[in-house]
Amino acid sequence: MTGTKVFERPKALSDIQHSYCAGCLHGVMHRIVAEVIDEMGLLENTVGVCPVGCSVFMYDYMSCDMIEASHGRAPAVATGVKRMLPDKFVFAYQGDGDLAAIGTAETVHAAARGENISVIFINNGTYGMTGGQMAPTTIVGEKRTTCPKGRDPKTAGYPIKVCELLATLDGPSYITRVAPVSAAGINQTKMAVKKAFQNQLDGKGFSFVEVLSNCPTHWKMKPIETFKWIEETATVHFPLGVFVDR
Amino acid sequence: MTGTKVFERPKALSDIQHSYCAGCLHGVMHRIVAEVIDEMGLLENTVGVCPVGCSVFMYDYMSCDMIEASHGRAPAVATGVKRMLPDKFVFAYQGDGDLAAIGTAETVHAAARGENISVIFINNGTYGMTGGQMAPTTIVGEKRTTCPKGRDPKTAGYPIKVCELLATLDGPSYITRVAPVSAAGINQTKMAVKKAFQNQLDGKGFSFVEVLSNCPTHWKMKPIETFKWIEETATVHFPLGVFVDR
Amino acid sequence: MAFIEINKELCKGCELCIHFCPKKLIEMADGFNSKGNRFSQVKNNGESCTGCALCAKVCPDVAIEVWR
Amino acid sequence: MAFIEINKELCKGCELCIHFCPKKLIEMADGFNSKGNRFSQVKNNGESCTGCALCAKVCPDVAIEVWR
Amino acid sequence: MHQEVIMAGTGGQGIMVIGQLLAYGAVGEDKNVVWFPSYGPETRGGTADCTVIVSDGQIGSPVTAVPDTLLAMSQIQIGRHASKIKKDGFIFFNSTLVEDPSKECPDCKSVGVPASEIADELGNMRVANMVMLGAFVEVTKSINLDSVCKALTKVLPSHRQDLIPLNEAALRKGAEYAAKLK
Amino acid sequence: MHQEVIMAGTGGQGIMVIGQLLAYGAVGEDKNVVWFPSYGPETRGGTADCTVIVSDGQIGSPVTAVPDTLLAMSQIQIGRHASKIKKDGFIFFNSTLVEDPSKECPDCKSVGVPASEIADELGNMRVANMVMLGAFVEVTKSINLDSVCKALTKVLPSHRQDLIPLNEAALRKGAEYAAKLK
Amino acid sequence: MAAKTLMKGNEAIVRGAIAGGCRGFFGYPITPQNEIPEYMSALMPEIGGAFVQAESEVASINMVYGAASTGARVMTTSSSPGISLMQEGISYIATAELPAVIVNMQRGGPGLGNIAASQSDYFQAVKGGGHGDYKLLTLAPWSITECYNFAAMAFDLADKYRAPVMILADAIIGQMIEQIEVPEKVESHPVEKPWATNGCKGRKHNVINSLYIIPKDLEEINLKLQAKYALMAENEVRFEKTQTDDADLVVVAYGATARISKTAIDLARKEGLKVGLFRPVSLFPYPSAELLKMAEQGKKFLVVEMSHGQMLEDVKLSVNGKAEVSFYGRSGGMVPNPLEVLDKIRELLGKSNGSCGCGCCCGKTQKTEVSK
Amino acid sequence: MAAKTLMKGNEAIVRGAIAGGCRGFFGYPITPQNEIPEYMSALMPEIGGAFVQAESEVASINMVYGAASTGARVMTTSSSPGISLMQEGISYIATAELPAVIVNMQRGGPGLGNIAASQSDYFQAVKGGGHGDYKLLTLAPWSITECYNFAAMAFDLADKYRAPVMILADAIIGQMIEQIEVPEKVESHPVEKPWATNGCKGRKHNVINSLYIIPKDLEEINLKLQAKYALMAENEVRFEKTQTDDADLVVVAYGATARISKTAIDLARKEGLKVGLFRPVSLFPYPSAELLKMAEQGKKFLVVEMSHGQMLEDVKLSVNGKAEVSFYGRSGGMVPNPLEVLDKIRELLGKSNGSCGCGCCCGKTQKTEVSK
Ligand SMILES: Cc1ncc(C[n+]2csc(CCOP(=O)(O)OP(=O)(O)O)c2C)c(N)n1
Ligand SMILES: Cc1ncc(C[n+]2csc(CCOP(=O)(O)OP(=O)(O)O)c2C)c(N)n1
Ligand code: SF4
Ligand code: SF4
Ligand code: SF4
Ligand code: SF4
Repeated sequence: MTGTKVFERPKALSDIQHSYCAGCLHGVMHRIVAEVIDEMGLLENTVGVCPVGCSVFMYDYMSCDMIEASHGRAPAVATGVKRMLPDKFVFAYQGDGDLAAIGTAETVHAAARGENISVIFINNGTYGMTGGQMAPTTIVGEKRTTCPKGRDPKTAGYPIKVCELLATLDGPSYITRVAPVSAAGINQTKMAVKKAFQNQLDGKGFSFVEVLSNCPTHWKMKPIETFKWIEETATVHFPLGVFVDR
Repeated sequence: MTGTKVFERPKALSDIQHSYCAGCLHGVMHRIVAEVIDEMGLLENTVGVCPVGCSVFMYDYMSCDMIEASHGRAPAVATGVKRMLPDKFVFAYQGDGDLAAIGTAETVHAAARGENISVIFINNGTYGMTGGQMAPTTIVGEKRTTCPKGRDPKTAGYPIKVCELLATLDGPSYITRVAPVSAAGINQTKMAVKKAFQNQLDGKGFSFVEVLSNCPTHWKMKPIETFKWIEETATVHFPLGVFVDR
Repeated sequence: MAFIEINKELCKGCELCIHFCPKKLIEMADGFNSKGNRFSQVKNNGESCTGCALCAKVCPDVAIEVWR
Repeated sequence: MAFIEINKELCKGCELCIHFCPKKLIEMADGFNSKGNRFSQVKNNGESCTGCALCAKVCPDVAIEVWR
Repeated sequence: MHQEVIMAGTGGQGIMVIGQLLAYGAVGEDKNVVWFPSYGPETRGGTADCTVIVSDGQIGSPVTAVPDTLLAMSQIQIGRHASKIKKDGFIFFNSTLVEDPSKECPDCKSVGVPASEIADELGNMRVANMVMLGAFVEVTKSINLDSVCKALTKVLPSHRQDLIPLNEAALRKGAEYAAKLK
Repeated sequence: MHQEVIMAGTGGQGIMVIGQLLAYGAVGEDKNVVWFPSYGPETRGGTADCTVIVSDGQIGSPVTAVPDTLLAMSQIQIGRHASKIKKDGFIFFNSTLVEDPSKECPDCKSVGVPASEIADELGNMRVANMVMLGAFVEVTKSINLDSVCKALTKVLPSHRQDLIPLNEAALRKGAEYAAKLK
Repeated sequence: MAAKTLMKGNEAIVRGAIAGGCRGFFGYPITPQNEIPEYMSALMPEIGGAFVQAESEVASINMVYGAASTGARVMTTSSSPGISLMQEGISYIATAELPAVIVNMQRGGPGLGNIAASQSDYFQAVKGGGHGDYKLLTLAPWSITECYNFAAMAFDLADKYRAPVMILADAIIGQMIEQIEVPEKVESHPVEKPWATNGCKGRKHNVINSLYIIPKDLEEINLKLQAKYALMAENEVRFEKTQTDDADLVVVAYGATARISKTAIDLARKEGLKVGLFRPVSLFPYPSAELLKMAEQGKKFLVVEMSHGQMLEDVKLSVNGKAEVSFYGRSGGMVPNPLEVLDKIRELLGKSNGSCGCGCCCGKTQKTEVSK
Repeated sequence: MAAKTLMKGNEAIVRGAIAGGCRGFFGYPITPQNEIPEYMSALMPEIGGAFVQAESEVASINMVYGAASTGARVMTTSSSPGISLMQEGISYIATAELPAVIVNMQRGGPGLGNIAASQSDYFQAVKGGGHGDYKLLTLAPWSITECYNFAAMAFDLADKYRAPVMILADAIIGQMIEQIEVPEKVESHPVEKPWATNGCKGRKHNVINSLYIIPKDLEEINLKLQAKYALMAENEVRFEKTQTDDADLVVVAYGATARISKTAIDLARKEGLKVGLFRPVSLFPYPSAELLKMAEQGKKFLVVEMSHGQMLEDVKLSVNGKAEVSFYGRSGGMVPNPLEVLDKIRELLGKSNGSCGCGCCCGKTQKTEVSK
């Protein structure tokens, strides 16, 4: 067998295989982030910040320098890094419990400050790591272990649309929501990540990519079913698109 | 001298004179809140939550039941109260450091939950109590003790427009921004407070009144000058209006 | 006839009522109250006060009562 | 001629590649890998693979390499 | 009677469930029991162990220093636990996935059960755990198999209760297989 | 020489500033000095005190138990501090705002200075504090008035430096007034 | 009397709390206590109580502050890092004298650590992890039955003293399943709460507050708190002694390590070693007097903890130099097994000769300290 | 050598920190330490450093975590309630072994309390207010000169041990103005930081982390931390003794209360009372050996604190029953004055007769405790 290799493991991914459940999009997103780092030649200039959530071990899976932040505080940690190393490339990678619940203040303020960092936001509508509880992004009616009869807006309120929320601020340079659940979606996602990273290199300030992701385990669906659900249901509540680009 | 008294101290204000600086609108806002409580007959049914900020002593100035919350957490405290006493009237009164800095997460989430409480938000663009530091609402270029050369967006970012931010959520029933710095503005402010309170009685969920306020002391302006500044400058950055009403 | 009463002890001398009175019936008094604050007073015996209560509504210290 | 290689040991058997392959060239293998996971394999010797790499791009475990 | 058991495998294999079945089964026989789990990483795919202590007397430590029995469903768990097992104790292992651990603990008795294969024959890989538990009960006689079967209604979540017949079948298959070994 | 002074008034009266002026003035004369403030409520309008200790020797406690002198600019501060003052110590009070405290501390010397009035005459109520400090320095001779005047450049914020002549005038007026009392 | 049933520690906390009158739960998920919010989310609506999944632990504790202000019986639960985030709120609750129940299912620390059992938050619980001179009445269950009973009782104690009560357990206790005889009815003593902020109908307005801008006032509040803690020390000391009467060596341990030590002691007794168990049940107030008494009888002590020696300090303070105190600890989620404790017991009794029984500084994974 | 100038404690912290190489400040306003962020906001841009007014103390400490990860010398400052909010972050920093400096200008507590001076966060600082078995190297300045010097030195110590260092002061120290001779140059010992996450050029990737999911690994981290703390105990104990040689009674106090006690001791000496001052400068590691030595010489101790007896416990643990330890404390922002301390000294020496000098439980505003 000969030919040129057109797809291989990016260098920015380490050799350690991740422990995500089968079909979990965290794996795809790690690969995309790593590929973009490779393609932009950033590996040796990067400091990544990972969250508390299923992707807590991202520090093992990436081969760039990594910091494990406390739950929800990745934007603050990334701020600390970027302020001391303005010439390095700094990204944060966070789940929706991490970013949109406990980390709400840190996210809003990093965005408001126009902090020159790139944030990848994995919205899978649940707390994967702790066993499938309700997240701030859980759609009304969806069942989770802490809303066993389905999220009831009367007592548990409504999901937060983080892109729309941050788009009201003057700090962000780029805000987009993507869904890597189709061939086109995967390509768009990579383009979005690339643009978010490039913006930082261009000194444009805060950029933010929300990824409609999945959790086959706690959604109790087959991976391919989660893709369908995202395309048909999640995107209705969380419309895809570019919210800020300046 | 005879005639009918057409304006007097509302009953919901206690006899204790507040210690705000001369010309500070906290006084006017306390009076308006108290008047509305009186007019709606809520005095004996009310639990108010006051912030940490210049209005920390509001518990002394009101004659309804009051709780002094920790800095920024008034919406969480009010949530706790309302959940245990759904039939009582619960309001929170907060400054901009309290609500829009340290309390960002609590504010966003109380709003997202559609928590059936009323929040009065005093935006005076500074931390009055601690001596005039920059607030998350300080306009670019304004001088404060922690941005002595004027707020520089390159390092300190941009002010947060809280009404616009919360308006992206599905939980709030009423969001408005007012400026009690003219005869009409004072009347509108009172109408807004009344509507926010009525919404709660009607079970409509989270309502929010942002008040463009002043701090003559730390703005280093005469009270009447602060009124002019609010009318001419603050309202340009923080436009008045109704953002949500449903 | 409408009139107002300014409680000298509550007044902190911010002068907002002076600016808000459409009839310009309020002025600063000389001297200090017991708390060491300047305070405002009605001029001309309140001649021509309409009882519009604007002064009272803008007074942060609820120092003004209005009769009509 | 294009072809793919699926690393059986990295595969967790999520079946996403199977669904994404426009030529339907991938299937589940029988048995388990050393980690106890089911895994996928190329069928028909990969006949008609265009090297579009969709399988590789959707694979969360980066188990697929593509040659063209 | 005092039995200290470690059940150990990988997240998703149903280790906790068979531990709890043993516990509930023992309670059905009026024995005292303690069950407690220990997980690897919070994410899936890590190790999953539980300790079950069944006793006629009061149970002190929920932690066992010298377990009577190990039930292992993944290779890595042999390395972690086999050497601790009591002399003449048992090591049950899913021989589909795990190599014979006799070397690791020469003075205890290794019992291999091709649980994944048996489960596959039953049409559902996920009941390999039940096959193992069936074999364990048959050999150790800690409690009766019927007590375990009765406990199924208590341990399986309500949306899985339709799987009781399958689980019971797997338990019995495991027991049968082990009986034949003797 | 060892002088422990409490200066006390209401927020906004400039109590901290005159305390610091005394401190900086004393340093200009190579004395040791400690200044420390205590505020009432964080909001305005509460009490504002500061302690200044001036000494030829090392200063231990920054806290004074028996102050030599009280300088009071509001009535409430008399009640809070007068009784602590050392026998034969001084109480300076702004007689425009504060009643003669002789009753509260019969064994010390009360010195009334109509500081607000004098300041008003000078055209700016806000320098009443300087008038008081001028009187204090004149009577206690803790340090020279000139040292205080020199310290103005250090203590006043840069945007207030144009007010130095006014402040100096107020200091001297206060001293003059006190000199006449003797 | 209900029959014996199996229950997990976390579930027992929930059921005990509800039996004790808990009607409001505010919490944020964290392993190893997730079953608590999960059960609460299912059960609270059924009994007309409130369940809120807060946006963070900071929000949780402040919701508790608000909810407790109304006079309702309310609680929050978390595990180590989450409890650290509550420290400001806990200090406020203590100062405002609000009754509330807080559960810490301790996990391996410090930092993000891991989800295995530990007892390394002892200092935080009993010395005050938050600012200021406050204390938490702290109970340490060692069984599922105690999880249930203490959860119920905690609300009575909180109300009685108008003070926050902490249940300090760990991943073993929270995750363990064992038999419990659920009482048909729990003794519960609701009290009048004239201080509650629930609308000032027919009375002066109530204020819940922790700000006392005048130092004298705040010192008075502190003295009031100290008096309350002294009262707790008088009335609420709880402990259990097993086979201590004839013991030469007394093992001091609480919670899961007490159970482990119990087995070790049983083994040691079989070897003829005279060992007993002293189990502090209330960690604050600490059963100091009882320890001192035993110290004065000439007994030696071995403190066993899943920490690097935290309760150890309270034991030393209790015996005040009157007895030899040794220590055996594991940390970071490592749980000592009964044989390790037995070894330590053997070592201390075997070599004991009246003076310091040294030679105990062994191995990497244990820390030993002897003080006379 | 520069001339003497007057400086406020808060300013001295800022200038000392900058002299010590601080190049990043992350903080949130709170009285009585607002001058620190204010000065920092003006000075940091001038020296090419970073100043960020964070959105909260939680954000501040996590910015410090990130900034320290890069190897830069960085700090945050706050006061009691704000420090409580940092407890999770501090535990992370300690576990990840990051050098960082944290200043607590203690105020009256608990709760919102007030803005006057207190020393009621001692336990929080030295026992670990956050979860897990970590410690903070803690320095307590008592003068403006020490504010400057300790702020500078803290960065060296933090780097040396790869550990967070706390400066524990109070509202008096922070707000006080006195003379200081600002050194022209401060000794500063920057170290290589091969562990820093600053881009993996030419090396394997670095990771800053506090998660060790395998208990054995986390226990090893804990043992490493414990070894580090033991090393600190060997090398970094700091204290000051004044007139203790002939003293019958030694007053033990730190920070502002040590100064107050110093004056009281001077007065007592004038009355012929043999009193000395022992001032712990490092609160962790605590100067226990020195206290024990004095205890063995038969001296008695009086602990003076602005708290209800926190450092008191460390003194008792140090002397381990070998000496009488009395206590005088004020709280809630009340500051003892030298005469109160003098009275206490007189009482203890006057009535001292070898046994417990009781009769000391006096008055409402003071708490006295004697233990033998
Ligand atoms: C302070 C704190 N609170 C709670 C937790 C427990 N916890 C770990 S991960 C997590 C949520 C994870 O959810 P998400 O961010 O949505 O990520 P996912 O696991 O779904 O990828 C929580 C609550 C913690 N580790 N620290
Ligand atoms: C946890 C905590 N952090 C900081 C503070 C100090 N603090 C008191 S009030 C305040 C800000 C007040 O500003 P704002 O909310 O705008 O109200 P204002 O005083 O302007 O009315 C701060 C930071 C505190 N008390 N508690
Ligand atoms: S639990 Fe959900 S989010 Fe976490 S690894 Fe599994 S599928 Fe992914
Ligand atoms: S400091 Fe500002 S906000 Fe505070 S009372 Fe004075 S004017 Fe009002
Ligand atoms: S508005 Fe009120 S406080 Fe201001 S001057 Fe008039 S009466 Fe006085
Ligand atoms: S997508 Fe990857 S992990 Fe999933 S079945 Fe295909 S090769 Fe295996």
